[in-house]
Amino acid sequence: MESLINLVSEHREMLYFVILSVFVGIEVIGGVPTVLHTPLMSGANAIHGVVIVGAIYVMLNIDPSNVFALVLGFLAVLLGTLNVVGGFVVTDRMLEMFKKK
Amino acid sequence: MESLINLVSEHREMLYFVILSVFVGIEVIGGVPTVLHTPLMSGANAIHGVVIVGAIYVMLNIDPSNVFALVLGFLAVLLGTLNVVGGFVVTDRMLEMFKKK
Amino acid sequence: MKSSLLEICYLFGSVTFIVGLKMMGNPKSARRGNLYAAFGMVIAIFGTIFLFEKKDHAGNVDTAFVVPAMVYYLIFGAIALGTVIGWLTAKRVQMTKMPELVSMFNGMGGACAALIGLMEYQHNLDSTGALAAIIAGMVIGTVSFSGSVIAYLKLNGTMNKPIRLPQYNIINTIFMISLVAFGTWMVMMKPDNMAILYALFFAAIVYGILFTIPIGGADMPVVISLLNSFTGLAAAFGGFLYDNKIMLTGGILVGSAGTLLTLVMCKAMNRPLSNVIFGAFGATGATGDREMSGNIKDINVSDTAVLMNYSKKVVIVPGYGLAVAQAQHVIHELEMILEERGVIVKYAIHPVAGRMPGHMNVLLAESNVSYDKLVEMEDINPEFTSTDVVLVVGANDVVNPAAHNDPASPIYGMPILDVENAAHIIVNKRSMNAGYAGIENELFFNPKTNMLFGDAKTVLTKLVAELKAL
Amino acid sequence: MKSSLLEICYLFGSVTFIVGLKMMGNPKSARRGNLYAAFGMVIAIFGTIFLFEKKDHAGNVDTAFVVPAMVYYLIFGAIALGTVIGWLTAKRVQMTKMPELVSMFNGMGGACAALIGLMEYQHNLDSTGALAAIIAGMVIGTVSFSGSVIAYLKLNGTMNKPIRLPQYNIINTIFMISLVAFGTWMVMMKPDNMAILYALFFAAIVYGILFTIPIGGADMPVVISLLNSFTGLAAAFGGFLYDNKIMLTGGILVGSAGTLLTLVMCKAMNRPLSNVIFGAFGATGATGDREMSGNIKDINVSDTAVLMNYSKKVVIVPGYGLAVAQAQHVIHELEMILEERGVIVKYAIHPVAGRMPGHMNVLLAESNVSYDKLVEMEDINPEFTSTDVVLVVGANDVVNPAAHNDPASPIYGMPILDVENAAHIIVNKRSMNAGYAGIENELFFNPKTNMLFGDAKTVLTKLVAELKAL
Ligand SMILES: NC(=O)c1ccc[n+]([C@@H]2O[C@H](COP(=O)([O-])OP(=O)(O)OC[C@H]3O[C@@H](n4cnc5c(N)ncnc54)[C@H](OP(=O)(O)O)[C@@H]3O)[C@@H](O)[C@H]2O)c1
Ligand SMILES: NC(=O)c1ccc[n+]([C@@H]2O[C@H](COP(=O)([O-])OP(=O)(O)OC[C@H]3O[C@@H](n4cnc5c(N)ncnc54)[C@H](OP(=O)(O)O)[C@@H]3O)[C@@H](O)[C@H]2O)c1
Repeated sequence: MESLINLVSEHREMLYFVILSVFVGIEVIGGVPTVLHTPLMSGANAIHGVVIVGAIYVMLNIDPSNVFALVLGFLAVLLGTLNVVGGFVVTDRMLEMFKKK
Repeated sequence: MESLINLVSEHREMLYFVILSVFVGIEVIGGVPTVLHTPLMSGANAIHGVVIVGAIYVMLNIDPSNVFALVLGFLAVLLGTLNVVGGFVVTDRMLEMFKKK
Repeated sequence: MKSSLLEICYLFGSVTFIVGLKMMGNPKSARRGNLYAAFGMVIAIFGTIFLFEKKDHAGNVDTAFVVPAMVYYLIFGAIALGTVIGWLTAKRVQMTKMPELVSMFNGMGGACAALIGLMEYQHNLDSTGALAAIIAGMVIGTVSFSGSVIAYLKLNGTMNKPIRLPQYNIINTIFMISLVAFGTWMVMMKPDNMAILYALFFAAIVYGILFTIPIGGADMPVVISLLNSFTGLAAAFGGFLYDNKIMLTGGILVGSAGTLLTLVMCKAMNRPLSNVIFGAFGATGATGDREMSGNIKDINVSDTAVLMNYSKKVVIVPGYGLAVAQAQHVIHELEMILEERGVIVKYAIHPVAGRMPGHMNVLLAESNVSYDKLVEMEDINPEFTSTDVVLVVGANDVVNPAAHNDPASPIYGMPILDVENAAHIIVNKRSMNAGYAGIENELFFNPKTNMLFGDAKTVLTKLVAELKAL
Repeated sequence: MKSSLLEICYLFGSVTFIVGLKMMGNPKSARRGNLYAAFGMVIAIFGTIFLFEKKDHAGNVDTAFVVPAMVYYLIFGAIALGTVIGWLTAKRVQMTKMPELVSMFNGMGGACAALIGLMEYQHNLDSTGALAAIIAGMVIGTVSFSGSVIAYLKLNGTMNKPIRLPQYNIINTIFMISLVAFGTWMVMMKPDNMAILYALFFAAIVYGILFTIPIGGADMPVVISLLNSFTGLAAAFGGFLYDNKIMLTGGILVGSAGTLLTLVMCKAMNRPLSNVIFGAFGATGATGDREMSGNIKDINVSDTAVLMNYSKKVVIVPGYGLAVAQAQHVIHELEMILEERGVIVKYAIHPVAGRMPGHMNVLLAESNVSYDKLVEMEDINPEFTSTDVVLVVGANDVVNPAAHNDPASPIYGMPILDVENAAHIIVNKRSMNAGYAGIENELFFNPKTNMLFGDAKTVLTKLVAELKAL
């Protein structure tokens, strides 16, 4: 119990960060009209492509003699880019059509 | 310029904290019906009474031979309590009347 | 261990503040939200007292340190006294005095922040960051304090004319800049001289007064909401000083929520914030440039009673005059009698009717009017065409058609209640005097309109008696 | 200095994500919001590459370290290739294939998170915290990946029957618990053996498949939204691992927003999430227990054309069949011809019409239907009483009165479009087959209803031709 309490208190910065972000995430979505669910889903989809930042970081720290790791890293960056670029572009395409004509 | 950048980066935890809290504060109020403006204002009023925590902290660290400081501290805790208790009670009184009858 | 537990108390408290504020945004959950936040606050306060650990400058716990019993007595004494006074005041105050009370409690919070600054200044002369937080918190808290006192006096009626120095806008701006410069200088120079700190303190008091004094009494709700967010900011600076997370979350939340609420109120009044603070609205007696023409028709109480008795649907438009006359109970009586006679009665609630957002709702809720009879502007406006009688009680600006018709009018563009669409309009007020915006009202000259002069409470009491006799 | 700048890039990016997501919640600002978030992402990506500093375990910068040129080539190569493929796919895909595309891109993100886990495992065997983040991120990312692939295949029609092992609920639950236990064990024991890690990886792939496979194709949007928030969570775990703030904010934002969106969708369909995941909805062919009775009346295209031509107001109810038949362009043509003839035409958009939230809006917007002609359910429902002709095109469940009348029906309680209040109802579909919920529709037996059988595109094209000839 005591160690749990200490653990929580040690990571309190992180905890506040997580809690506040969760609130922001929830609040930001609340009350979105049904019309926008699909583009919103696809926009959020593009945003989690931020995982590519991790993939790039792995690549930059990689041991260049490890070919297998290089291949995996290349793949990770490629897939991440697909998620990011595809996600944002497709969202933009959808939203472009939502204009009042 | 460089020192500014370093300052920002050093306090980044704090910055994220502030930015996220501001977003939460704004989001939480958005779309409140006019009917609730008064109780909401008074509820928020009670919450900033949390400044009493600082006043108590000052008191606990006080030099007990400094009578002037003791008086100021006593006053600070008193005023803080007024803000907190009065704020929450008056808000509750208002909201009690909002029930559908 | 103790301080870890304290951190958890603070985390819990912060979450209750967020969740509580969120819940306060919905009529169904608002009351529980307030209680949650209050509960979190109690946890945070008692945690602070009972989980206290003295720390030296390096952050190590000084286990030898014992807080003198006398200090505990003082703390508990202050809390007990504050609780009793706060509780009784809050329970006893009349519902119409809410704005005063809120501004009062807000001032207390600001003063608390200011006192913390006064006490901490000399202990933190070695750190620029801490000093900046102390000075900022003290100045903002003080401005909020003295501003709230003025707001209180104005709402109270003690100080009922806006007092304006010539060129007050320029004077205030210069004063503000000097105050900021003074504070910055102190943070830079760190003078170890309490007299200088007190000088800053008094300057802040004066600024708070100068800031609030030129603003008309009726704009006070907006000002209070603004000062509210100032106090929040002051609390947040306290949080920076002690790296105290709950003061930070609580302060920032209220600071940002209060700022937004202020803007939302201004929007509901259709005026920019700058106009509230710097404008001379309502005081110069700005009038639209149209001449009013036409006749005014009186009506007496018994005719009104007959007219209402044989209506199908009556809409009551309450305004500031209803609050002043304390006529909320008798209007509810009127409503019940009419309902008994089979008349449909609704209240049309304009967002800025009265002198405080939601003023009418609070007032009518106090006198037990059912919440679902209070219809908001957007929802009631289409209903006026099917309304037989509109009874305007002490309202003026919120039914002034100049908002639609007269681009020169100071209220032009404000959404109003379209009472002109009803078959009959009866307006109760004491005279032909203008309302808050200081402008004439064409509605009173409308052929459909009948004026029922007199104090709202007196007139309505008579009306109820007449109706009972019918 | 470099890493300080990088932190500022991340801070900036995080703010664009929040602001962007917020703006995406409003039709007016949605497009700009998406671009802001994309811009923040670009800044974050290039910041990561150009402001990189190698750090040793203690966090000190290793100034001697130079990233080999080959690594840069690979990174830029991957980004360039990904950009080209992603861009072209996104630009070329048909609007009706949106759900597939979103699930595809979501799977890519999950796979990216999984690969990071595979690469980082052996470098972090000394830290329980890091290992926990790696394992959690990898498992969640992998589940999201394989689940998305299945969702893609289902939406695509390649795998069009829900495949159910007997007792799949129990099997899946046991599998999930084992997976969690396996992961926890690895975090505890830290086995320095890649084979074990791969075993976990493959187990996660299998679980993702098992999780998604029993769910009906039409529930895929909900599943994708859920997997979306899984990938967000996986990205957040990456953020924990590297103490990388933008991965944290981005991941948590999408994780929580995605979860809420999932629940909002379920609510719009009037089904709890558990029912979507565990339920056998639509597959057991659940029908209400009422027998349908009455006659069915046919109508032909020319009679329909005449009826519409002489109407004052026509409301079109589009449904899934419209999307399948790709009839969005011809329906817009129909609308324009009718408007030319002075008929008021509106579209009634049910929130869950089609197979994806907002499906109809996207579809009709594609064919240039003006946004203000698309009326949401709550707003159009009161209008049906004043409507001459309702034309239901390929919709079924969203107009099924069983939702109001039949407590035994699986869709009982779902809000529907009250087309029965209109003077004439014309339903276009190919047969008397049921829709997604697998139930019969009493509306088709309503005396006011005429069935216009045939493929939506074919029938509407003929209808347009007839109208032109009139
Ligand atoms: N609600 C808010 O948040 C808020 C905040 C700030 C400003 N305001 C402003 O306040 C105004 C509110 O409009 P309103 O229509 O409610 O009020 P109003 O325009 O101020 O008019 C009130 C009327 O009540 C009459 N009255 C006063 N005492 C009375 C009594 N004892 N019995 C009967 N009548 C009495 C007055 O006329 P007699 O003197 O002839 O009796 C006066 O014309 C708006 O201009 C709004 O912008 C509102
Ligand atoms: N929107 C969402 O987010 C979402 C997500 C998951 C599930 N759902 C569910 O999907 C359903 C949506 O309702 P809905 O009314 O749009 O669709 P529906 O109830 O599935 O009915 C679609 C109808 O279109 C007809 N159809 C198919 N192809 C056609 C063609 N080429 N030409 C003409 N008609 C054609 C079918 O009848 P024939 O075979 O006789 O032609 C079918 O009855 C709801 O039950 C909802 O809960 C929606």
